Amino acid sequence: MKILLILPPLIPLTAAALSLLSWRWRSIQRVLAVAGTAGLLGTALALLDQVWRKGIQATQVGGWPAPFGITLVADLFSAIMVVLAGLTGLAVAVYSLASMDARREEHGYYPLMHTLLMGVCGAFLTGDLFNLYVWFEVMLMASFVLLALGGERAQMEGAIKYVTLNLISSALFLAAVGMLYGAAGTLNMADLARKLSHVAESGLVTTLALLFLVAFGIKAAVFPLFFWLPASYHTPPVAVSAIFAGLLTKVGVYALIRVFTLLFVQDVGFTHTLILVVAGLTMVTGVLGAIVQNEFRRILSFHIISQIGYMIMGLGLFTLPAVAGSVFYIVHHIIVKTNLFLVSGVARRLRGSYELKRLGGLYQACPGLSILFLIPALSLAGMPPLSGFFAKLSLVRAGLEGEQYAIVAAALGVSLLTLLSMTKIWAEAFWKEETKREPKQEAAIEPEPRASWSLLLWPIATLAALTVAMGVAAEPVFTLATRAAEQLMNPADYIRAVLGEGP
Amino acid sequence: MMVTIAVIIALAMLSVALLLALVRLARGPSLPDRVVALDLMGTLAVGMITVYAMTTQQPVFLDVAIVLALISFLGTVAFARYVEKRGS
Amino acid sequence: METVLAFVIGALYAAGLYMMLRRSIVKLIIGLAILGHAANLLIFTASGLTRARSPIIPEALSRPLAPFADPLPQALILTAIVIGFGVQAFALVLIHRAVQTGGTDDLDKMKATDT
Amino acid sequence: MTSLILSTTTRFLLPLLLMFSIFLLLRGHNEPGGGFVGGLLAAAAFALHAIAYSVGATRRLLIIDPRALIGAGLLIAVASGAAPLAAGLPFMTGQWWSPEVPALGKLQIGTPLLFDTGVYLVVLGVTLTIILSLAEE
Amino acid sequence: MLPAVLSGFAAALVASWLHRLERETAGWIIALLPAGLFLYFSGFIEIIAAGDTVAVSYAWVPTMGINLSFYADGLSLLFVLLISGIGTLVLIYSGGYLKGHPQLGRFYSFILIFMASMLGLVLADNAITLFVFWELTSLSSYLLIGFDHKREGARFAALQALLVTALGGLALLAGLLLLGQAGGSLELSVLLSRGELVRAHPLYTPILFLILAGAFTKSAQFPFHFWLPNAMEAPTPVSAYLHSATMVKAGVYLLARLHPILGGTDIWMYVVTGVGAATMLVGACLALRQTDLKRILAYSTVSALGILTLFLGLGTPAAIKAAVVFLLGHALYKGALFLVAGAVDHETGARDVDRLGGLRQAMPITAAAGGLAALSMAGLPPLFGFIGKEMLYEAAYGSLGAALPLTSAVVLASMIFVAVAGMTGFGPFTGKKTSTPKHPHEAVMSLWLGPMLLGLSGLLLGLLPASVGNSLLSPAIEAVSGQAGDLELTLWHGLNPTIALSAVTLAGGAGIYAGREALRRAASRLQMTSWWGPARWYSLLLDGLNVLARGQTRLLQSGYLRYYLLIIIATALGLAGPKLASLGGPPGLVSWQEVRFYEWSLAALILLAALVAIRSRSRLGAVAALGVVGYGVALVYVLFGAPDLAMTQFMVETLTVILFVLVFYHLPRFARLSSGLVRARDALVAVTAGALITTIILFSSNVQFHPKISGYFAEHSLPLAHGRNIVNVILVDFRGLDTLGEITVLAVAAVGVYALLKLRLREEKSK
Amino acid sequence: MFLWNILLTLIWAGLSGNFTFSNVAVGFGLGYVVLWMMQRVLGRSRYFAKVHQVIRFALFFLWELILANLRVAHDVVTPTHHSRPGVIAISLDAKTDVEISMLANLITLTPGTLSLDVSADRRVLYIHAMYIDNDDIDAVRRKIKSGMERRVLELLR
Amino acid sequence: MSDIISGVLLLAGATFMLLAAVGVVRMPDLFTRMQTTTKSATLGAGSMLLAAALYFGDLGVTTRALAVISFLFLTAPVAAHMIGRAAYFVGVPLWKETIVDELRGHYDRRTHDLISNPTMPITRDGNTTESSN
Ligand code: NA
Ligand code: NA
Repeated sequence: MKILLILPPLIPLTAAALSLLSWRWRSIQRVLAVAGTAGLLGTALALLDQVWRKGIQATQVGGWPAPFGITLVADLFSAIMVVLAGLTGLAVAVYSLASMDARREEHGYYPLMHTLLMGVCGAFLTGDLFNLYVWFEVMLMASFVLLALGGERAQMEGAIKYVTLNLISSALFLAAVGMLYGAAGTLNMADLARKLSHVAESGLVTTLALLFLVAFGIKAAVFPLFFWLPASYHTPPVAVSAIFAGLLTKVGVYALIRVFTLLFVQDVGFTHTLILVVAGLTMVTGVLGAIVQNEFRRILSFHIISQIGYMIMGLGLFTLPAVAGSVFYIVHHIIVKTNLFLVSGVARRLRGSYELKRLGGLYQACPGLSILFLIPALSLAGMPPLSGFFAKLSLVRAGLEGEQYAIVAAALGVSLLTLLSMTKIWAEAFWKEETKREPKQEAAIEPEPRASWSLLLWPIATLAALTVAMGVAAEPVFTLATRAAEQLMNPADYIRAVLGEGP
Repeated sequence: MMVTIAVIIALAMLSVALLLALVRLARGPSLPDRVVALDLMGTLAVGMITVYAMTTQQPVFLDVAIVLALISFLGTVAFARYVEKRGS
Repeated sequence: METVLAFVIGALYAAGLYMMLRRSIVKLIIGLAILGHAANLLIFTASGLTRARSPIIPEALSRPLAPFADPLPQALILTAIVIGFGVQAFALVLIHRAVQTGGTDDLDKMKATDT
Repeated sequence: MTSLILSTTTRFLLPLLLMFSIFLLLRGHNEPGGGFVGGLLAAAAFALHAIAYSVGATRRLLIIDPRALIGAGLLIAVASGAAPLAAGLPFMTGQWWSPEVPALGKLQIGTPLLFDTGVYLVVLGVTLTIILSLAEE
Repeated sequence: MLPAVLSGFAAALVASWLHRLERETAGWIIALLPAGLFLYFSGFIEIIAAGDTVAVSYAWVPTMGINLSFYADGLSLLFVLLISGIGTLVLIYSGGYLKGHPQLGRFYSFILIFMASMLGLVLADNAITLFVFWELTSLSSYLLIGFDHKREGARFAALQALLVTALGGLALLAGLLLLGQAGGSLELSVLLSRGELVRAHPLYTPILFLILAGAFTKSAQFPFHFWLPNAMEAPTPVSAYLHSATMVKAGVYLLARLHPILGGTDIWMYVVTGVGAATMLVGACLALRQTDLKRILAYSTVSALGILTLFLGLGTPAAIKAAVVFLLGHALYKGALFLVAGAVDHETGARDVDRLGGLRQAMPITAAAGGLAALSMAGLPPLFGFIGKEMLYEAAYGSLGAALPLTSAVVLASMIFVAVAGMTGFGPFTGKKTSTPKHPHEAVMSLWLGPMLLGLSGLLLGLLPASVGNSLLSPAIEAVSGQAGDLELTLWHGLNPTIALSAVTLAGGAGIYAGREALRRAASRLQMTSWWGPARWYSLLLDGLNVLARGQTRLLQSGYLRYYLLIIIATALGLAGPKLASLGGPPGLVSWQEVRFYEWSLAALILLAALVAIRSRSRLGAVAALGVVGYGVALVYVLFGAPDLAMTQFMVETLTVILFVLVFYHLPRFARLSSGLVRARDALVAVTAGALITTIILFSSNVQFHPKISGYFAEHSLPLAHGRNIVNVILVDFRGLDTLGEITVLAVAAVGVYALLKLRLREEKSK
Repeated sequence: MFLWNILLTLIWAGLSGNFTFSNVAVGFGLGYVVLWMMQRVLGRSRYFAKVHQVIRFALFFLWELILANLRVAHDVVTPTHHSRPGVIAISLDAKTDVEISMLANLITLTPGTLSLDVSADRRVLYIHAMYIDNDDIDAVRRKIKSGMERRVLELLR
Repeated sequence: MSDIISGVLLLAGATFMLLAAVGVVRMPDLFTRMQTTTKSATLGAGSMLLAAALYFGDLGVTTRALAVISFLFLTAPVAAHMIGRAAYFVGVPLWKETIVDELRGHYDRRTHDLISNPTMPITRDGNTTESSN
């Protein structure tokens, strides 16, 4: 069933094309939004199941043999990421039905969301370095537009920084791909891995590796390349923020993990130690940034950065348990961070603002929502027995085993500060008494029908349930992450799946 | 033989011409001056490509010249339209 | 020629980056465009240059006469050019709207969303 | 604001340019050209029309909303890639037919050409959407 | 055993609903759960007294070595019975104390979660499982301290408690993980037999310090003690349950639990004893300065926790015995006193000891309960507190080396305990009746039942110490000391030095009680101490953190795009530059003669055009120059055999220029905004970056590790893909997927342009 | 008739199996001659008259083009400027869009003159002339009217 | 033979193009610059393409060359007209030695319409042409 490999980018693309054709009919687009993302999730689960049972899957697009055509590959890591894309997509699509304004729906919101998912899935599945660039661009372009859709001033300012810095990253990525092709004569990642593994000029390769590090580092928002993220993530409608927060930066992380486990493993002592240092600095600067903020989504945005640090910490440690920890952390983070943004949207709908100053009284008014906030928030801070705890635990443990005490200290300290941040939101938005609303704010709150509330809350509740489940039943997820890490740490399987036994 | 020499001379002349046109483009002073220079450069490029196609025996490059001729006209017209619109 | 182009590309990078470091949003976008050219030229150069011989199979032959220019980087650059065109178009309209809503083209005055 | 000279010339140039753009599309597989360049040239032709007359006139000339062209082009591209899936082949595997056409001899028609047509339509739709909506500003 | 541990969590889910159903009696009904648990675990006494343990284990995350394993020995059982027993009383008490509170249902849930976590903590065999429950107690404690969440004070205190305990918790996690590494297992039951191995491990000292950090913060040891008194913001049942009887003792439990593994070394002794002693004295002295009933009790609790730590640090058999006995005694009387204080507060609306007095008529039962507890705290026979105190003296006196200072310190603390007992258990009920905000009545049964039972059990155990001595305490002591021993608890040891010390204590305590106001005045002149106290450090630290965070964020996330760009460029340069430099000079430059003259002029054209674009004062001039750059690049493509590229480049360049023109029509003119210095700096950075790129190309253009794959395309383009233009064949066939992505990008760009131009929400709103 | 000619050309090239430029040109020429001789059979056609007109016009135009180019060249390469430029209005006899446009374009292509614009009522063409010899504006006007305009109208009407 | 002709055509074309470039730099005002570029460059490109057509002697090439030539001759004057009209409209100055400007004041600034007034052509300094003669 190799078709499963192409469907994840293809289903969203078809949904996008059909949505474009039904530009005028919002209801069709809304149906397509849910159907498309649900189809994606279903396909992704089937793919994961297949990879789990049969090992790494690869298909040659166009039937041209690797390394000449473009290969789509799904190892467990890829398959997991695609599932997460489907999950996030579906959750956000349902949430959007109730939260997106009609004007944005009329101006391409749903096709854009589909293309975003298409780009993300393509990036996760491709086995070709230049094709990865293309998927990155698909995703970026969709994100540019989603970010700017609506044309409000804050959106514009955020988008300019987002667009500029991401384009710098793309230009760098492109240049690095070009030079790598010039040197190694191939673009297929498995082929590159094979060829780079016996290369004398490792200095040049390491230099190129550093360029990739910077390019993907920008996309992943690591220190000191993250500026675009806090400048923009809080500006678009919350559904957009949510899918950005959950998925986008993780594509950068995915790329980092992919190339620094498959391609650039010649000088691990240098490159991966560097990554480790970056990881620590990313954690710390991100969380410090969050402490300063007083707006729901800005706090969450800075925390994304901080948690990117955890995700690449495992890569920097570069041991099997560490990489498994990274994979686990990514899974956890995507679900939790998406959810927190979705909750922030509900809070804003109830109180008309994202400013903590103006929020309040939610604990008394909506105990259910409070629990739905607490679960992801505490999970983010690494509180047991939620998903975040096990994610943090596996990384910390790997760090201790690798005797990298500084990064462990940073990881633990940062999780305390994360807790501080989350309790800040909790105390201000939930515990604190409701503040007197200004009349202007009042106007911003639109009365909502009941059905729309359930569309808002179902995705949140589902994601929260997953967060709990991933903690209480961490074993299956952890086994999955470990198997994924095994595949990542032993690229031979990957190479064999793509190129066959070969020379 | 004749062509070989002519091609070299032509390439040299065109190279100089391109640089001269750039001088006007840089100097202006008015926007239409720059547009004229750009338009000229387009035509010069058409010539250059033609010559190059001859020297390399690769007529496929003529297609490039065609496309350039077609499109550079459009650029000039658009520019001119802009100049006029802004002037009002 | 690789050597000459290496310097040209470096200079284009420098020019593009310098433009992007200006406060004017208009210069920013011009810088971006220059950077795009530089990146494309870089791929072209890095994978080796072949004078004049295009990778087109002449009539009556079944494969091009060697030496011919490497078609793969050409295809890559073509893709990159097209993508760059889309991005450029969007970015242009974006700055247009940004200037419209913000009332200024000074990037230093567009920092309300950061702090 | 319109110019008599320009609009008169455009009346001649437009069909010429469109013809040439289709020419570029069709022979792109064997010589320089292809869907992208062809689509751009067609769009440029319509852009010229918009400059010579007005955006409204061009929209009337087009009949179809350029945005629909984008969707249609994407669908054609996807469909041409997905067709081999039905035969159990990988996505985008080229399928070729060589029908005998009188006077022209054996023609090679394949899904890659269909794909290129999709590209043509998308590029045309995209460029027109961009240029026309900008010109309307 | 697992259902028993987890039952609390399940009950928490329904508690809220139950409360809604049965407002009046919910507390009583819910209390049936801990009562049942108490009975259930009482059933273990026999087994454990016989020297056995009860253990169950379920795989949780076996890949990480985490099991849901529980293990009941003497030590756990003692704690379990305290937790479930006092839990029962506290739940009943809460029903009365918070009667009518709108969020009482949630309160029950939180208390149940806490109870279950505490049970899990003390029963856990797996270190990570222990940690999970450990954190859950911190968390439920946060929710309980902040129960009165509309008050800023409550929120502040809750956060403080959480941060301090979570800080320790993180250290503990690292410590436990390292302990697991050192000992080769995460199961405590396994580790208990590997103490030698762990103590000899090179990481022993860090492990010890990390674990101690966890224990000390949780058990409010100096200098982390400050959160506990502030936590008195919580409703009184919480204070009684968490902050005296159970949670704060979790740290002590941990010390006791790990004593066989980590204890017995010099460093253990010095650190644990030292901290314990300091906490004991500081807590005791600070208790005297307070006038608020609950705060007095809180500081005395700090002091008592210090005592426990101190004796666990000593680690002698006598010390461990004393600690265990004192622990039970303290739990009973301190729980009772807190509940009494709550009842008094509830009935009178006042908690200031200076404003309370003569309540014995109005609240006789409460007074009796308070009196019993106070007597036990003061260490008077025949109450259980007396036995505990005697054993402390004995152990201190018998400790080698530091008998005198240690004994005098303990005596001093005990004296203050006597005074505190007077202030909290007698003062409010005796003397002249004072006026209070509310008119006092005897509390309802739910409010006096708990303290009464606790007070009575103190009396009962004092009279019949053997009833718990052999069955319960002795196995606990064995568990802590790691060796079998017998415990003979008797009320009366005969006349010996400790009795004398008791007498001295009582006399001194009475003296202090009498002179408490003078002492308080004297202490308030020493305000300095509070200024220098750790609470101050806490706020300084938080402020410092905020300042640091603000500074860092202002610096990095400045809002200036050009600084972002500068930093990114600098990063790339800083990373790749040195690496490249370390490779030496670029390998042999291609000879310049190879370059044809028109190629030179083309290069010059591109460069000059770029320069014009930079220097141009006119926007459209720059755009025109940009167009020339693009045309120049296209010509390069022509020269090197790329007609498709050139064609596309010409086309795109022209269309781009048109787009620029269309957009620039609406934009303001160029203005020179930066100073010359800034421009010079930017130029320097830009040129350096350009130089880097040039160098990399020079390096890589001579390097070719492997033959390129493009030969395949040339070979198969015509026969298999039916196309002569290989570039086009690659685009639509060999690498068609790239093109599919590419046209998607275009489509999205068009949607974006359209939407940006047509959708203007702000303007629509203003209309 | 033009189509006939094309068809004949194609037949010629097809028969000879040679599609080089010279062969096709030969084919076209032959076809033209054949058709011209067959005039009596096929009936008189404006085609031949037009073709002759076009050829004459093209020769005239080329001549003008080269002459004026040389003049400009002279001006460009010599250090002093010889030009006496001016913007001149020329009343039009040309009426239709095509006539006016063609005239204007040809004027532009002839060096020394450059069409600037046509008035909204299509009665006047404004041109920029580079060499108004002896400052005689009317001479320039006359030259254009009797030269270019007359021939264009002849060709198109 | 055809080699020689195409060689000559090539050189002539290149010369015209160079002339155009020199002209665009040297000529005193925009309009005179346009005078040189529009025709010299077009003529130059035309003769070069013709040279190529002769040189390759292939129908495809010739057709293409002729197509470009006709296209160039068709569009170059239109482009020049568009620039010239725009330049005049926005007031790009004429060379100081321009002797007459009969277009002056005939543009409607708002609608961009050009008013004809052939009976009263106006010179640049506002006098009628008759009086300036
Ligand atoms: Na190379
Ligand atoms: Na690009």
